[in-house]
Amino acid sequence: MSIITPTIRVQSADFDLQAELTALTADHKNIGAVVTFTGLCRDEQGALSALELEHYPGMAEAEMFRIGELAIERFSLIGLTAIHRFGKIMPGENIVLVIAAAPHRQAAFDGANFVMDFLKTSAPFWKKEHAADGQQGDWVAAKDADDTARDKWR
Amino acid sequence: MSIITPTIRVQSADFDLQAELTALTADHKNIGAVVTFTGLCRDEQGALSALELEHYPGMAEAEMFRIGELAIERFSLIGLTAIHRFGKIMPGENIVLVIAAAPHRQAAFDGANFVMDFLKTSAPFWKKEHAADGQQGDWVAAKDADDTARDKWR
Amino acid sequence: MSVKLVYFAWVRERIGRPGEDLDLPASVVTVRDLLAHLTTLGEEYESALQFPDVIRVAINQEHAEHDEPIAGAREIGIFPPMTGG
Amino acid sequence: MSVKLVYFAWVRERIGRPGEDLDLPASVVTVRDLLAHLTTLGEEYESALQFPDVIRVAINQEHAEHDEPIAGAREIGIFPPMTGG
Repeated sequence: MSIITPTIRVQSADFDLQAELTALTADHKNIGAVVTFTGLCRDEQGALSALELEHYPGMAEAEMFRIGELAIERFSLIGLTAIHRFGKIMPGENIVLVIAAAPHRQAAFDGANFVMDFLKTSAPFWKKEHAADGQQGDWVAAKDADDTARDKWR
Repeated sequence: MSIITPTIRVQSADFDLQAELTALTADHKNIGAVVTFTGLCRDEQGALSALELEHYPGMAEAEMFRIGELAIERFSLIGLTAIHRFGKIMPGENIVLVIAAAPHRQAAFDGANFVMDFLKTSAPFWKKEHAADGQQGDWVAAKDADDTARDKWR
Repeated sequence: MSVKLVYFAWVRERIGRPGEDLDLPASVVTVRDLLAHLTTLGEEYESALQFPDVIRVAINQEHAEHDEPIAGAREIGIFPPMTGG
Repeated sequence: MSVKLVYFAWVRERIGRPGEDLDLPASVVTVRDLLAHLTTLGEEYESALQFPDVIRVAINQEHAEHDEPIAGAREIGIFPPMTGG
């Protein structure tokens, strides 16, 4: 069995889900299930004009790679891609993409879900809100619910 | 709050994930999470040349619609698409697509997962295997694991 | 009572046709009665329905339990457990 | 011991710079010692690190607990809880 390595990218540019999916599944005939997760910027009922995503260069990629490797091993994934954007992101725009491929469906669901839960709590990214009136808003506070979601994988 | 209706299709043609995703998310600025599930035909280590998908026309669409409505209500989804193919499908080709959109990630994951679990056990589709040596193979047997997966939503 | 029956997958293959219109005797009340009645119609039906517990039935394109009455059914689908997705 | 410190998000904003190279006294052994030491450097540090329990630290770009020693660290990142994804 060949060693599967996660595909990890941190970038300001948008990503193309279909292109990433094609790259991940090409040349694999034993993939029975692919789950993709796309996280987008909500407009919070019009209150938000943008999110500013800050990250720790180097560590962000390294941490995502560690999370990806854990998911591949734990769920026997055939492929895993995780891409996180940084910089200014408008409502409706993409923030994060995770793709997990596996022979069967539950492993693909669990793999993508696991990566998102750990990405939220361990990957060094921070969100700052820009209000619709142009004012710089607050840094988004970390949620206990995200820690709880992560801890379900213990 | 407007009523969300699932988009359901049963077709022999392939589907385009990106086009379906765009159609589902257009004009919604409050979607924070989109999960897609794609089910593909595995080659079973070269033993399989194709799957033949039979369905109950009319009931297949109706049952998928019922499952979709349940998921929208249970997980407060903003959008749901489910497409199932029929006819001869080769290894590596798509069989089924589910897309669930929600404000937050767990609802999108659960919505897509729920729809797949019920689709497997309740939507009237049947798979017949064609062996790599050209012989018509057996009808795929239903798995107890699929009933168990469905019952976790009780 | 006359009803349209439709068969799928190996139920269809064993019975040897995709469906048929059938007149049912008054003694056939429930889904279970219907399956038992069909097995009396020939060995192709017997072969298809010999293990009625695994057979799934839909009345007017909605899943039905074996103890449900079939009164009012326009179309009854008979098939093995589903394996789609 | 000399170390490169990097700050992110509101820790960076309150301290007023993205990072700096700092000479640390020998008494600074653990992550917790480092955070306590920094709060003595001025009120901008105090404002950033007044609640050390919420502060996250990475040594050489890997998450570190507050009781871990910082010996051997080339780069130490100091930041609030993560909110990406």
